[in-house]
Amino acid sequence: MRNVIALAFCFIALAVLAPILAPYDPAAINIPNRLSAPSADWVLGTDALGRDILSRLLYGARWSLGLAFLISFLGLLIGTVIGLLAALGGKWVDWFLMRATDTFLSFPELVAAVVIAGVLGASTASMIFALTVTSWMRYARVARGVGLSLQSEGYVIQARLAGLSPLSIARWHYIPSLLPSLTVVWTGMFARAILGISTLGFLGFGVQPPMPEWGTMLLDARIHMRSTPLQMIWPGLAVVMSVLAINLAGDALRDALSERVQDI
Amino acid sequence: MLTVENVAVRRANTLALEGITLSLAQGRTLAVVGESGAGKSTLIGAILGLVPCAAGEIAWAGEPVRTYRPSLVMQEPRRAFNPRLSLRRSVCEPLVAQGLPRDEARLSRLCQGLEIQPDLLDRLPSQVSIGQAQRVGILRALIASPPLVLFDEPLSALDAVTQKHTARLIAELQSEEGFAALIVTHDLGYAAAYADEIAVLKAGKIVEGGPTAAFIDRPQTEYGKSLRNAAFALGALEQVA
Amino acid sequence: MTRVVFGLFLRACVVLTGAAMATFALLWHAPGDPALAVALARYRTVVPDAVLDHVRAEAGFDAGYWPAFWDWLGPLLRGDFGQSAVTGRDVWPELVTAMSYTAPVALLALGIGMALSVPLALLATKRPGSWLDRFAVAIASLGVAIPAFWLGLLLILLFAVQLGWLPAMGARTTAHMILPAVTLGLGVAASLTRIIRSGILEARGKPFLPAFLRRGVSARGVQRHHIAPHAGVPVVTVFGLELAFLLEGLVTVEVIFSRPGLGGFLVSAISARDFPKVQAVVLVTALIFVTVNLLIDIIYRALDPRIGEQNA
Amino acid sequence: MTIMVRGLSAERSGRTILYPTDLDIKPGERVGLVGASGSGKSTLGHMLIDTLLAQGHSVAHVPQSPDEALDPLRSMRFHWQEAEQALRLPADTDRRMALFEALRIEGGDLSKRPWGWSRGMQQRFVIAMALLGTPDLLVMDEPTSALDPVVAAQMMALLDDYLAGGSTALMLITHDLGLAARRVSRLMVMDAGRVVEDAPSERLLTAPQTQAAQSLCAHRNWMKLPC
Repeated sequence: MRNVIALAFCFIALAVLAPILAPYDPAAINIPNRLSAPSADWVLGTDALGRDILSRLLYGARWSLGLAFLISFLGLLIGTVIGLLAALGGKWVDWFLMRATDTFLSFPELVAAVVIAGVLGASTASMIFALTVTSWMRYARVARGVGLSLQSEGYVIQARLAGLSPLSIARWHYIPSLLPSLTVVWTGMFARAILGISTLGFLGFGVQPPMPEWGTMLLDARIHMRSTPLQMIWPGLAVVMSVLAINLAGDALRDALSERVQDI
Repeated sequence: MLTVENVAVRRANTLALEGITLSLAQGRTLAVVGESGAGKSTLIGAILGLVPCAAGEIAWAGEPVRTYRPSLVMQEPRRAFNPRLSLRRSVCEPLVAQGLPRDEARLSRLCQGLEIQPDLLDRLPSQVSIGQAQRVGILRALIASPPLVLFDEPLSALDAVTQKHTARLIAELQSEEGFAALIVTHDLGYAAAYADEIAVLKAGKIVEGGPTAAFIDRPQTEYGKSLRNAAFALGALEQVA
Repeated sequence: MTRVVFGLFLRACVVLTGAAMATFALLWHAPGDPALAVALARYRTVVPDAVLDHVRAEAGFDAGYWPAFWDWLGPLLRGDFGQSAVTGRDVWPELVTAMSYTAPVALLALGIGMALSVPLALLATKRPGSWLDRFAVAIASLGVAIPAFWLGLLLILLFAVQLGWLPAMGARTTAHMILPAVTLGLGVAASLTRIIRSGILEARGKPFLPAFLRRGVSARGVQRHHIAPHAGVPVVTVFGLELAFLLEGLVTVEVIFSRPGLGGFLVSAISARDFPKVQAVVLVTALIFVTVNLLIDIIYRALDPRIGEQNA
Repeated sequence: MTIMVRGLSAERSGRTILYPTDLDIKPGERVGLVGASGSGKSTLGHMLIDTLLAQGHSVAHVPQSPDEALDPLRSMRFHWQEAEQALRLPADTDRRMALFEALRIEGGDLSKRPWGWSRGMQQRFVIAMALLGTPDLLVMDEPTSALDPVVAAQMMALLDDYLAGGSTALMLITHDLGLAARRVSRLMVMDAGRVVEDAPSERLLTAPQTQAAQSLCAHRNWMKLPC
């Protein structure tokens, strides 16, 4: 548990400290040095335009992790509001919002994101929009489920009978019960967002060059796969390591929470 | 004075309750006895305003019951408390909600009456026994001095000895505080020992009702008789020569 | 049961209608003048305004939102997906061709996933916490973290470029199917292993199992007749997720293997802004996805009727 | 043959929840095991069953709730046939009907799954399965707590009639001395993981020795009524 969280924090630290750690400007083109193998000067080698891969990887963490955080957090906000409205808004609001959720789930999320980002035109903004509108549904389902079960929970009924205001009931009883399960969903969606950003980048619908983003780097590297295969390894490894760290942190969190629930 | 007149409650196209008429005066105890599925919990929900009535009137002193903030003691004591909050916080919730001052003297008097050690309130619900949790549940129900307290199977999660002990504590507090108690239970023994009146609920209707002694002595309906016989057969009531 | 199935069917119809509306709204609000894009793609040169107006009227772009929506929906309901905005050829036959390349790969991938995950999960749960179990969990965690396109590129690098055992690009022979199917199959196997494993562990904790052993039922009988069904029921529901995973993977995997399947078809249609093709892929995918999920819901309720009764 | 076990004990996470206990139960004897919640009664019941099964005795256990005895995905017929096969008994409709009639569940639809039956009927079905092999000992853990009083009283009466005169011994585990006192001839009182008192019912009810037994006796019913 500790190790996994430490690993996840390491990635975040690398992203934050990129300007200090990166040996070169990630956008500095150096044609004479293109496609050079790893060496003392260029630890991981250079790409087709002679840019330092290590520097691009470090700056790329800012894009991949930062945007994934933004996207999963926006999804969390939208989904929680929709889910709670469905749980508490009465039969028809619930029906409408849940059918809307089903509609968004009627399509594999990442494929929908590819279509939306592609149709709206390849740019970072349309990528953020596309990944956000396809990422709120799980939060909504979880929030609705917890909301509905809380409504018949003894302590919520007691609070209502005591005459506690709806705001206080939300503050003291709903939000503390929702947070753990939503956090677990959030870690999963954070990891999915990293995968989504790199997939869209790889297809050319995401972060646009010359910004260093892991998926876009893979797209560039793919062309020179036969001559310099190592170029292709690093960005992929970065994606896998960060997704793995976040997923494992999420698993550990879920186990810790379910143990606490069992204690109760 | 609680009056329930000709109340009906609809649940998924069938009547969960029909033609319910009851009355309960200040300081008195009414037991509603019946088996699971008879509509006991629905009746409590209707009185508390949690379940809408399809017909009939429910009032306390001629006004809606909700304005008097009746309180409820639940069957599962642990589930009645937020697992993340200390028992003290939950107990004081009615006072906070209704803007009442926290009367430490009253709190410690009630704690004494319910045999609750003061430090117990600083624990979480998961850190106390079920019997203790139920006594704290009763404490919360009484803290804001409501005129009416509803008990939904208050003893069925407890073991036989704790049941009798808790029932005695409730009765003692009732004579001090003077609240009206409506007890819903499947245990005719408990009703016989502590209620002034008994109403028998079966399939959403009251099939028999009246003073406790008269009912135990001579139930009028077949169902009433079978309830009474079962209480003897299971040792809840005992005949002595 | 009939009522439940009918209710689920109605719900699927509502969802599909919603999906159609969302698709139309997206394409309608797409930036740029769609007529200009179509004309540029079709004539490959700058065209006079008269031609643009013609294209606009032909595609129904000049009507308002709702008239255009109904004009769009009518032919779709009759199964007419219209013509490509670029080539002018019917979309439907091209779509069928694309699906004929995609379906075998998807099925093969699903087969590979099942063939790997079921034995691995069974071995892992023989002794929970053993090195084998930890190994299975680690492999599965790694598997779900690898983006399909990167795994595909690594496999190309190893088996096509370095070893030269398998062909990588195109779809001429059956051998061309192997690498893409393995790429997707490994991902399916990883997520299925996790789910089957936790399903078995959860089924083993059911509170009624000790009573069966005390009644004299053999451990084997309990395993087969009581643990297996309880572990199996949740796995059924997961196939919807696996289908989503496959479709998501296909988009990139078909691109890197240059397969003319549904995924490649979609990506090239988006890049060419050929909206009739895009909407055809989107709606057919939604139809398949919703139908499969409807079937899963029905099977799930047939296996464990308690769920149906609770919802009804 | 008298059932004898020696030195039953149990620990949970390093804490002793059952101290070494010896038990002798004569054929056809009715024993009540009574104690407050958490005194270790159910643990003793489980240990007793598992030990006797390991010794090759024919014993049966009826858990507190039918949810702990029946698989919700399997039909009642499947449960019954499985129980017959486990005891290596040939399928016998007459024997089944005799048991079902004795427990008044002959009207139950065997093709349904457990939740298609009422809880009272489920509980009696579990008892019928337990009686199938005419066991030397039947252990019932809080048999009435999941049932409504009328159904519970009926079930106990039917069981009494069925067991009368047979050689099957009964151990009734309950927190309710009032219930046990009416059904058993010998009472064992448990407190904090130990059997603190073991006496014929009459003697224990009139002259309880330990504090645990005294408390149980004092609270064994709600009211005493003159005949």
